[in-house]
Amino acid sequence: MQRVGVFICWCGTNISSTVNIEQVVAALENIPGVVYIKDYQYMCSEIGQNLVKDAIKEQNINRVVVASCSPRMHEATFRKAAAAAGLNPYLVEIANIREHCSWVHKDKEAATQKAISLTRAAVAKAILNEQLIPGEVGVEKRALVIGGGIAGIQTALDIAEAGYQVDLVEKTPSIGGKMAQLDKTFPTLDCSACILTPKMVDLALNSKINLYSYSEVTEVNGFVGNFEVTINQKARSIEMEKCTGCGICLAKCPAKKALSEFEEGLAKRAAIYTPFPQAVPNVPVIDRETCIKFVTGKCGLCAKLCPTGAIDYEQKDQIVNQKYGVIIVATGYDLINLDRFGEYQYLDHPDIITGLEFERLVNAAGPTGGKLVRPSDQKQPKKVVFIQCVGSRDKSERGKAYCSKICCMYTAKHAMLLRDKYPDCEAYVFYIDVRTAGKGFEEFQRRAVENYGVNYIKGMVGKIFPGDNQLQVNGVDALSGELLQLEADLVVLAAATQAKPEADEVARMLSISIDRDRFFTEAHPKLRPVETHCAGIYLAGACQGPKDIPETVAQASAAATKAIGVLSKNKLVNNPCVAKVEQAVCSGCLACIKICPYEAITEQVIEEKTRGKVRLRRVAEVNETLCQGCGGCTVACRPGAIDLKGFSNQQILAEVDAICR
Amino acid sequence: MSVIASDAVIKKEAGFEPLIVAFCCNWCSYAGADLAGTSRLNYPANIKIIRVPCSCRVNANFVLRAFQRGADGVIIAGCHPGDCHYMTGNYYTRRRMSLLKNLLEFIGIEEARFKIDWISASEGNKFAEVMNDVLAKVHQLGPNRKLRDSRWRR
Amino acid sequence: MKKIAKDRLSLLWPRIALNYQLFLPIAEEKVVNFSRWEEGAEVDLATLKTANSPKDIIFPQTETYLNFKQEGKRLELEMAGGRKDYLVFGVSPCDVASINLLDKVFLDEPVDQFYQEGRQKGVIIARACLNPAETCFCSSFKINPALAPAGADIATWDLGDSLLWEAQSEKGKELTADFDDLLEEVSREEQERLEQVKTGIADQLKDLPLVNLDPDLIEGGLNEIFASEIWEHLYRRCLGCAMCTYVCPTCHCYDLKDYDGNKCGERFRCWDSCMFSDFTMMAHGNPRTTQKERVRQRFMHKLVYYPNNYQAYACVGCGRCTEKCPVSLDMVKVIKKLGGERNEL
Amino acid sequence: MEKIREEIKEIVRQALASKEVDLILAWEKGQLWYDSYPAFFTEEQGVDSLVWDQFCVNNLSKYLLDDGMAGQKVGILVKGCDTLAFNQLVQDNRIIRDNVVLYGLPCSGMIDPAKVRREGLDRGLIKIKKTGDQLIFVNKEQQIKVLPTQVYYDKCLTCHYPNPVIYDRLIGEKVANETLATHAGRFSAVEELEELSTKDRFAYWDQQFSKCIRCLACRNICPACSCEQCTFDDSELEILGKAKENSEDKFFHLIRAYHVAGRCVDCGECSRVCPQGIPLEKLNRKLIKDINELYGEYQAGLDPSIKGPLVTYQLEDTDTFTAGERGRKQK
Repeated sequence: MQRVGVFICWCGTNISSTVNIEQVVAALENIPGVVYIKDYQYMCSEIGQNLVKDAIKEQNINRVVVASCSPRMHEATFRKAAAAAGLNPYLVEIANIREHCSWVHKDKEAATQKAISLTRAAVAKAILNEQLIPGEVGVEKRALVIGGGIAGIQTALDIAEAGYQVDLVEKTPSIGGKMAQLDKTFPTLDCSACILTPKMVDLALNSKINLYSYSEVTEVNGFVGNFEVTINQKARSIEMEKCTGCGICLAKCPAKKALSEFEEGLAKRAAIYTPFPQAVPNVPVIDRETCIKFVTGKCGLCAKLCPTGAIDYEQKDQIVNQKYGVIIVATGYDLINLDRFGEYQYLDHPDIITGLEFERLVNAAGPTGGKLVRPSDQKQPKKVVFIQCVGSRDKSERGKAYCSKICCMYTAKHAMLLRDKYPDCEAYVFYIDVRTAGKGFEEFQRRAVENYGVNYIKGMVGKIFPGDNQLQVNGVDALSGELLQLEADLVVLAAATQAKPEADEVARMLSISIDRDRFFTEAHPKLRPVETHCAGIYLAGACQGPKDIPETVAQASAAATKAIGVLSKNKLVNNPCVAKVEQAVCSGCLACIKICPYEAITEQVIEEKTRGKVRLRRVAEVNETLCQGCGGCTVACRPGAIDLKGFSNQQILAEVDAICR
Repeated sequence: MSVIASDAVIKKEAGFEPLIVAFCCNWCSYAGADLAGTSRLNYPANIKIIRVPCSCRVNANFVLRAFQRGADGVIIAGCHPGDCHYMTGNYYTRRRMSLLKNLLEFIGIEEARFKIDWISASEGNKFAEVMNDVLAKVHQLGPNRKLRDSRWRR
Repeated sequence: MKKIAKDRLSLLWPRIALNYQLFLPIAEEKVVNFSRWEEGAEVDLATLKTANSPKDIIFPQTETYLNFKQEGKRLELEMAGGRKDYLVFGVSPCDVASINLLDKVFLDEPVDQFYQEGRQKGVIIARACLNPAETCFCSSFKINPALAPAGADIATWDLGDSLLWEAQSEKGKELTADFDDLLEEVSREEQERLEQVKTGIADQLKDLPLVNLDPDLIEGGLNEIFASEIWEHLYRRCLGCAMCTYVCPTCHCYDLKDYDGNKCGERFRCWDSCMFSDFTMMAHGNPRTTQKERVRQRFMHKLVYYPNNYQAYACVGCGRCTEKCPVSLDMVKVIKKLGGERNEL
Repeated sequence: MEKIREEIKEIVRQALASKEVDLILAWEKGQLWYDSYPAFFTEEQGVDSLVWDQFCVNNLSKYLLDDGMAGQKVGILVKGCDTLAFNQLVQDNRIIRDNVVLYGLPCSGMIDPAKVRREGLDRGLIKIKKTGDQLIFVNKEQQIKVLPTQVYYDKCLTCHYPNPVIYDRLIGEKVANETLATHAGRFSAVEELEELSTKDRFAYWDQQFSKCIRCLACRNICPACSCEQCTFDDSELEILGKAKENSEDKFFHLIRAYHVAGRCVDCGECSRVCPQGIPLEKLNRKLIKDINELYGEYQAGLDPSIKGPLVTYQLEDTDTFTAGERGRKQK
């Protein structure tokens, strides 16, 4: 006999101000099976949890229903409490009377009735709940980090530090990411490369870390503890082991027409190249599209010159299959394409550049050796206009509705650097708002204004007209309403950040979700910011949303910690809410096998005796460690031979009935 | 038929409070509903949510049972195609429920009573919008008598 | 004996409907069945063999036993019943005979209250069968299609432009008196025509393909028939559907179920079929585990068990199973296989 | 047909005598002119009663599920529509193809006794002859020429597969696919209903479903309804009650049709056996039509190696609830 105890949480006044708790209690008293009802201000508190535990022990209840916040919030809490009191945790059900009730309804009576209804449904379901015992599965003690920017580097280092094997997969020839391209970092103005490159070297030297540069993840199967991953190591055309990184080939390569990706197209590079001098690994790559040998079949100069014979034109892509316990996604971000922002003339004029290009132009290792000159005529500019929010906070289709978060600060940094190096050069910044939330950020920006004389203009630029020698920037000062015309030598656009174009593909491959801006979605915006909804897959850095470096590093370390948490276990418990087959009813049509995304269902031949005759019958069988509990098979199964534990046909029908009462 | 004749009368019935049963997938739409909650968006209390792991867990039986038990509208909400937590679940939902929806329409059930939509965890707004929209339409249609069990009282 | 002109039937129906729920053979989408008459209904008195027998008017497919109301954990019970007066017009002689067979079961001790009430509240007006179909074999069960068996309150004969009308019971007489203004006296000439028609039917019967069927010729007792080999061959094509039992005017098995209708509910009985695998399901399963046993049960019941109890076959030869069974596993086949057929002379 | 009948009998006799098969599923003639019903032949001597005429409408494939046949080699006579059903059962893993010998019979259509009666052709009927594209009904007094379209089952008039799509041995000549050229009208009845208002469509179906007596003949005859235990018979779940109640009737018919979606071979047996004349094929065809329009032409039972439309998907699949006007696919 099921004895249900119902625990109603007030959630302070979050629930109780809209839902009449007394009325709910009174209504529940009439529900058959409910033998104990208790309400309390904060059921999730220790006292509240004790109420549940005590009732299990003293009231002899064997089903627990908690009417409170979303099960996504505290289901685990109450399951744990029940387990502590000796009740199987899967005999607990949650009625969501906060997010789905008190917070969304204003009418007290209606909300109260709905709370009763939702709780009644939870009781109906709980009565049919069965004890579930999670299965166990081993953990592959190796982590995969996708992306070799600062996020990926930090994560890999932290996991390796904890003693676990890490494979880092980086798409480009070198790790380093966007941070390697930066000149100085705000708000301390320390040199980006100076703080990044030691980490890159650490990573390269770490025996626990295996770097797959110039490689891509192409397939991911499996589940937490046991991901099966396929990595494609693209043909570098160089034998990594033989290359000493002497650089002769780079210098002598006759094909020097390709634009350097690292220099944001502001310089040329050879067909055989390392993206930048401090690249890790310091092994070049042959760009087969521009290499004369590959295009015409003639040349082969690098092979002739290479002192160690490391050049291999025949090299093929290599497929690596590896198992991992956890995966950290750190694929980073991009700047938006500015082709739809015609008013800024970015595509048409060389002296209109992005913030990232500016970084290269002022970088001592950059194409100009750190001398700020106009790309058009190599002259030093006298007046530079910075335009913020190019595409950010822009609800139109071409832009992004969100704030890119880093632009206010880097623009202040750019202006400050400019004024510091070239005091005779004027700096103007057009902004919508200046957002400087962060430690030392406000002070930094104020310094730019107050100490460095950067002119901040609240307002947007309407259009830029390229003149003979200068750029005419037409804007509005929103404070005075005045129309402004500035003759600038150089314009720097703070282009919005955006998710990587391949984010969709990565999300699909990993079965994690992306939000409407195609950033990866965390499991909970506040409480589980580095986890995804897919157990064992974590997020680090700007692939989850715009971030500055310290935030990225913090998240990377957090993700690493989460990953270490999994790797440190010998066994993981499975979600026991998995499919099961009642073989006597199974017809063996195996529609379930056809639709199962996890290959968790297999075919089995059973012997069955009917009326003296033995017949062999084909039936389905579920591998509980592979099944993730989506329940798709249960619907493909017409007779209902395959059912989902924890969300059984009977349970859901009981909920429907109860809700309709 | 008597059922239809009475429909017009019922529409004018005072105080008609529609009951809408919404099946929401745990990972996107249920979370979207949670977000609607945390964002304090408003939608009517007539909508009651049943949590399922994935929209592909929703059996045609469940939908019809809800109608039999007097639900005036049924909603299935899942992750957007491509975003399924279980990779492919909602692709099956899409086919299955496309057919079911058409079949119900074919036997003369008003189209607006059965809504399927994709609502992600970040679309708290959309969740509230869809709920409000369905409710408004169902309100206009009046109570479901066509599929409701004549013996069921609410 | 009286008569009513066919063109006055349209006056008769609303008159009956004033005091009775009136059931008539009504065509809907090409299928003729006994349905509640409403103004404008397409009454079809020409179709003699309705798809379903009128059984479900007297013994409804679903019938409430008791209603319950729930308030909190309190349950209130209330017996159902209180059937309205009803009248079935146009019942064929075979179907009237079948009602007599149902009476034996339900009105025997212990009396089935609901059935009894249903019978008391009902008036049966028979319509002689002047055009038996090729699937008919009522004569094999000693039913004369030209006459209305006892049990019909009024007998009628269709003479083309009018229906001859004769009360056969007290209820019938009262009704006849009620409708006196619509009825007319029958002329001698019409009486004669009726006699001719009756003889005509007897002649027609001789030509029917199934006329030689005679269950009395079946040899052997219960045990022999039960053990007969014919079942092994017969059952295999059975689909296990309930069509034969549901269109059969004499099948009368039912199940009891509860329906929880929220705050209220009911216990009801509903037809059940021995053809179903879950028929008489008990804790250990169905006592008849194979379709062979189920098929045998049905025919044994009709031809052996029921006659042993009530001295009559539980079949009236209406031929519905013969016409409808999707695999032609019908009474005719069984009787023949059991030797119940006169050799043609 | 008589000639072929004798040929069939000879083949069946030989197959049984040579033990090529243990059992042959065919038809036998009953007491009435239209009465050709399924029969199981195990002995050579019994084959005399085997019949092949224009009333052999029953599809025999589902009998292959009979437990009694386990371990036996079974022969079966199959028409075009029957072979689709056979393939569907193979696809659903309910039959092992290699245990069955298929004797294919081209079929130009089967005669609906109800139509014969409606035309009054049954009175004193002695026999039915077929000459060219006409049927001749012979009774005591006269010979009446009739066009097949007047008396054939509706389902035969829209038949796509008069010839078996799979067989081990074909008996008789293949018939031209165009013999029953009206098959373009396969979905016309569905379209007619689609054109109605929601209200009228409901009125139509409400009336149809209310006729149902829940005898389950439609389910039990259906070759796509091959489950070990039907969900309607699941006494624990009890999704369908036993009461004769309008919503229960609708529930039954909707789920029945929905459960065979993507697997219904459109053999029309459900409608044929319905004692109440409920046009169940319209529900099935609505689903077939939608599947064809939304997810590409698909004929269940044509090729058992192809995945059915409800156990597969395409990334770019359309739906009926988010796109286009009233959620319909835009053409």
